[in-house]
Amino acid sequence: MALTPDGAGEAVTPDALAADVSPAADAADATDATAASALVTGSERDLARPLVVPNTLWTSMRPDAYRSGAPAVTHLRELEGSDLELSDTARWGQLEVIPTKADLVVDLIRMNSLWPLLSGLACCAIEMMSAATSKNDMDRWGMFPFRASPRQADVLIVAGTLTTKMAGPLVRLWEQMPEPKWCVAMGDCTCSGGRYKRSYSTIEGIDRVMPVDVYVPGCPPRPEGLIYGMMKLGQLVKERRGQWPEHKIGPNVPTDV
Amino acid sequence: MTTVNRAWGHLSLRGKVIIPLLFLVLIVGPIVTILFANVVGPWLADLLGANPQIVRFVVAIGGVLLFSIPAAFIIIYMELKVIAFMNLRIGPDRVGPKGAFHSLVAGLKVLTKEDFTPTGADHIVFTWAPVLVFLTAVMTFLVIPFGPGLVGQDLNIGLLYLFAVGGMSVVGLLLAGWASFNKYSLLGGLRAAAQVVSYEIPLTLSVVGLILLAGTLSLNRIAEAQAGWFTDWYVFRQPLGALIFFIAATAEANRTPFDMAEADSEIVAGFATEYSGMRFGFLFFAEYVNVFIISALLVTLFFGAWNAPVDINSILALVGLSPIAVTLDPASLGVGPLFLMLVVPVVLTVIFAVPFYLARSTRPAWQALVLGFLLFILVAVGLLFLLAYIGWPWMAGLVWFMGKSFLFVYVFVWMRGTFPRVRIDQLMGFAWKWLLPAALLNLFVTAAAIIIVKS
Amino acid sequence: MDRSLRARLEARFAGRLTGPVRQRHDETEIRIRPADVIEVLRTLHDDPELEFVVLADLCGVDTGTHMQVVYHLWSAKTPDWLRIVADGMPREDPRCPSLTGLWPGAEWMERETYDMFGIIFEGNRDLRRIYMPPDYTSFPLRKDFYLADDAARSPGGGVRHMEQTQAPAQATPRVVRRTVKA
Amino acid sequence: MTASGTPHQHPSLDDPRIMLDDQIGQFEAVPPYPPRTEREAEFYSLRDGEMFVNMGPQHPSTHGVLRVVLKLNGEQVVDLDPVLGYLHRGVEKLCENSDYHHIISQIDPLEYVSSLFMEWAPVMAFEKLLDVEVPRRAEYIRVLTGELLRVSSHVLYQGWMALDLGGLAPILYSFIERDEIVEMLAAVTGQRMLFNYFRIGGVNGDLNHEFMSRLGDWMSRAAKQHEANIGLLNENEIFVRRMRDIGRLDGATALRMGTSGPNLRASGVPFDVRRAHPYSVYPELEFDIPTRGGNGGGDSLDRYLLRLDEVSQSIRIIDQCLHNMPDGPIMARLPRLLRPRPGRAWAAVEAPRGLFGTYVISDGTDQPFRMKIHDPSFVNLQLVGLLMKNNLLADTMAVMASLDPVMGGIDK
Repeated sequence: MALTPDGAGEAVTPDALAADVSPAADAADATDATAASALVTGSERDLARPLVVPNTLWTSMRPDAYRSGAPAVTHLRELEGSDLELSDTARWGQLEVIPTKADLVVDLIRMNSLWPLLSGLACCAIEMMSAATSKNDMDRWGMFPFRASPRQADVLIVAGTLTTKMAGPLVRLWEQMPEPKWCVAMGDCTCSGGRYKRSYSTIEGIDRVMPVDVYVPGCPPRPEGLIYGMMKLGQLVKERRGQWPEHKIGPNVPTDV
Repeated sequence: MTTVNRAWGHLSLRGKVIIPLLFLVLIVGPIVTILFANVVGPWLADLLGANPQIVRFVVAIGGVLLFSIPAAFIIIYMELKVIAFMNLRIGPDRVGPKGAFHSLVAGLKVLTKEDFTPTGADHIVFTWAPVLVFLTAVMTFLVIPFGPGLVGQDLNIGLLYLFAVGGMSVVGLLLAGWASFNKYSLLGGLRAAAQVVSYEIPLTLSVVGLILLAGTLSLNRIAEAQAGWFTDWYVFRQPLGALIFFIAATAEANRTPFDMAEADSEIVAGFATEYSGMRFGFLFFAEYVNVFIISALLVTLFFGAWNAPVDINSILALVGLSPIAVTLDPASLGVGPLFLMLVVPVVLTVIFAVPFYLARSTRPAWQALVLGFLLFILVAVGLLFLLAYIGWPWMAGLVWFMGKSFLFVYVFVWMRGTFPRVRIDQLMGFAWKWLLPAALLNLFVTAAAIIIVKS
Repeated sequence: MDRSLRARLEARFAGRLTGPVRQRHDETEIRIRPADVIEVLRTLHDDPELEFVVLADLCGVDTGTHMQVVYHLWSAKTPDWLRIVADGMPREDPRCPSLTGLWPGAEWMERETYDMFGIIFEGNRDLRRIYMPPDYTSFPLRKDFYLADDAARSPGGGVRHMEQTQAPAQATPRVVRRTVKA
Repeated sequence: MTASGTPHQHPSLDDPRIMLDDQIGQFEAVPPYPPRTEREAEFYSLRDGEMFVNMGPQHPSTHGVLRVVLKLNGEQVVDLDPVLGYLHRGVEKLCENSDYHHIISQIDPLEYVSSLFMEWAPVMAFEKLLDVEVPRRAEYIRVLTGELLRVSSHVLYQGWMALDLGGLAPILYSFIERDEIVEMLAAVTGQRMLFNYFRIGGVNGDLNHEFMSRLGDWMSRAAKQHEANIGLLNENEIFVRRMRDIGRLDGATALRMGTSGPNLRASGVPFDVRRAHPYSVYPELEFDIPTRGGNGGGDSLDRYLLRLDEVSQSIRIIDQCLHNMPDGPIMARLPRLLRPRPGRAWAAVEAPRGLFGTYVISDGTDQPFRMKIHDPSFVNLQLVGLLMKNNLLADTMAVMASLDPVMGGIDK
């Protein structure tokens, strides 16, 4: 059986491509381009640009809260007096009505009741449910009430392979969650594409379409692994004080987590 | 003095908070009380005596509002732990002793989340619907007699007021569902409306027989009518009515197995789907306040409100003793107790500390002192409680009322942990085909019995 | 291998077989023309001595030169799986009659085959994309659809084709280039 | 409403930077393009009193990322249109681009609840291609582990069933059982869920002591525990009333719809690949093929009860496997690089959800030329359109849960 296909001569030069490409073709583009073109405006659909695009998933009260480049000043003491403290409001919702010293209390409160969203994509969802059930009980940290509605959830545990068709709904889900919200990438597929990295319809890591706070690798990770990740998230909520300069879309791993 | 210093120094943060608080409660509190009773009280009484109704009303409202939130938190914690226990889980155990503050933390977290109105929602209605739901739930407390004299407003049409206010909550749910601009919310609101409206009827009819028996609509009198032994409770005269009331009240409060309005697996979160932040907190609290209210109503109407199941005085009369009558009137004691209040704690603390100190030679003095103080607290509180129980009838009533109410709250949580959810048509069919005829039958039999007995 | 089945099939479909009946292990394979699919499968289903009632599978194959639709059937009358290969459809415009009249359950399998190969099943009243987004324009399981790291196989040498569209709906093929990773 | 949370400045769906046009279209029930097929045109047209409700892709009771567009008339489901593909990972293409050993790990997460069966069918097909004789001990190990996984899958099904009907407790009891079984398998395979265990010509590792001890503990009380799990729901009046006479399906229709597995047997058709087309060592084992439903066809309750019957049958099989497990090698001798002769092979096994088949075409290279995966729940899910019509919204969950779909297998 002949393996060489017909239409071999139809390789088109990039210049011809730029003219040829239409939105439908963008949708058809397989691995990354959907994620990418899902994030660039229709006017600047340039498929050759790198995938690390600035954060367009939500607008903040203070846009410079998401500015990149400046090192994260995250400690409470440095935070007071610096104007970074103001920019907490960008991520932390109504925090500006609360005095600075109370932030610690608020963080402790938020750390101790992280309600995950009841949404599983694939295999890891089973282990996510297993982490919530009797044998290893995530409820001990006040994490059990899996809210069915994103409006009442704090943590989005992306459990399973993210496909190009599911990317839009997932980003929508993330936007529907009210601030403050956190995202946990559970499983290899969500961290890096995993065993489906090569496929034509998967996204190589969800950090190409949404910010991620904690990565839990494994295929799938054991429930203990997920619980450890959630505890790390609690530590993050307590310590990082809501300033996330590295939260631009793009593959990035928090160094201290 | 150094011992006290070291004791203070070794205390943990929690101890440093608790022990001064206990001092305040046990020493400063009584002093203030007595001063108030002797000096300030009469003057204030004269001042307010002119217009007692308004004062009573304001006080009652304040008390009710202050009471409803802790009650909701306690019930939420009960639900967390009881369901965890039924699921062979541990349940929340990180915040506070055995996770006692997890519900509080969750509530505060909900308050600090972004308050959010979806695009396309009706902003005003969306904002005020949860307030309406919560308010109707809290307003119901006003006529519930927690004990003899412990009732916000002793309306002589208390039951009518209850059903009227309780029926208003459905308006809030309907508004919440409609204003959310979401089809799931709309379905949830409509389900809630249909369900509550159709269960109002058996709910109301089930207590008409009781009203015939009691001859009054005032909850206070209904409670008084059930005094004495537990055989005087209305549940033994109106068993069918009690059963119907229990089922209909469960549906009224949207509890499992009748929680169609927020069925997770069907319509995502029902009328609360689009709610976040504080407004979701209102809906969340209202649900649990409702649970307490239906339990309290069950107790008030059918399970002998604040009355103890056994009548101690009758037993004593049987034995031949005179009934206990202790009147606790701090005003009559004069300044003596004031002096005692200052001296007794110190002396007793030292006395109680001695055995601890002698028991283990390795135990330092500060530990013995702390332990002794705690033991003294225990004894003192126990004594005071016993005195209050005997002396103040409303205290005894409150204890029994709360005990019975939370027993029923446990039953509701238990049902939630075990039952699946019924279907909407089964729900309606049950209300109209079974509960309503049964309630009518109950009413007919009761009326006939009354007539026969009268004649 | 069930020799009697072979005899029965050859007797029954003498004119319609485009090739010999092949048998290996527990499988019997016959090849027919796409036009005969409905008739042959209806006979296989209804004939009391064949009675292939279970449609185990329906899938498409792109041999690189032409398209095939392969059916797997099961019957209680024989220990073999029966494989029917509807052979020889042109890759430009592959068309095949739909089985939904005989097995309504074939509808989604045909939709999947259309989604992956672009084979058009005439008579299927819901022949939409089932997996890929509605305006996806290429057919991933065709042999001229290359995965990202299969540049070695792609005819263009260094040019990394991602996919190549030959949608029967649109006459002009479109080439979309894969994004260069950052 | 503070400045940070003002709803009107919130990024809205219409922002083209966020989503592609077709992805925006996925959220309104009516697609943004004109209907392409007559079925689509018929479905996406409303009569008065009807409305569309978009269930999924994220919904508590769609078992993953299934999206169902419901056409409701009040609470009644007039019509519905399942939309798949939110978990389409292109497994077949990946299998055609990876060598025969690698395929086992590629195909593993298809039906993540019962992944050993996803390995079993392709492995059998490759063995047919290569004419490999599998050692009997390996076959017995395959049957043993497979039936264990069938038990865990059915037990999970029981919990999900109750969860979709609003019962909280059973799912947690199911997960206790399931955790024990997967930990047991993890002792021998090294993974909790996606055991990459079966190999072409045998299995990866021999049964070890930890597995046998855990299995002994489990077997000692498996039957009793199963009785307890049955008692959880079968006496529950609400549960039974909600399941009975919902989604009735008769055997002839089920066959025409291509249904297989428990859903077919619950309609009275005793078609089980383990008996209908025996493979592995199933001919040597004795077990029954439970069927329910009879002439009237089976409803959701039958589908539920049938799986409980199958659990007890699986426990029987495990017991026999333990008793006549032969000694010997667990792998056939094979070269590292497999280049089977050009040919075609089809192999099917009875997965917990039905007939799971694999069709492989070899062109003589180390990678299959074509590999088709036939997943049972993909075919079974077609029944929702048939069974849910003119039911209530709440019955939708009962029917969908009783069909036991797993999106990983449906979307490949």
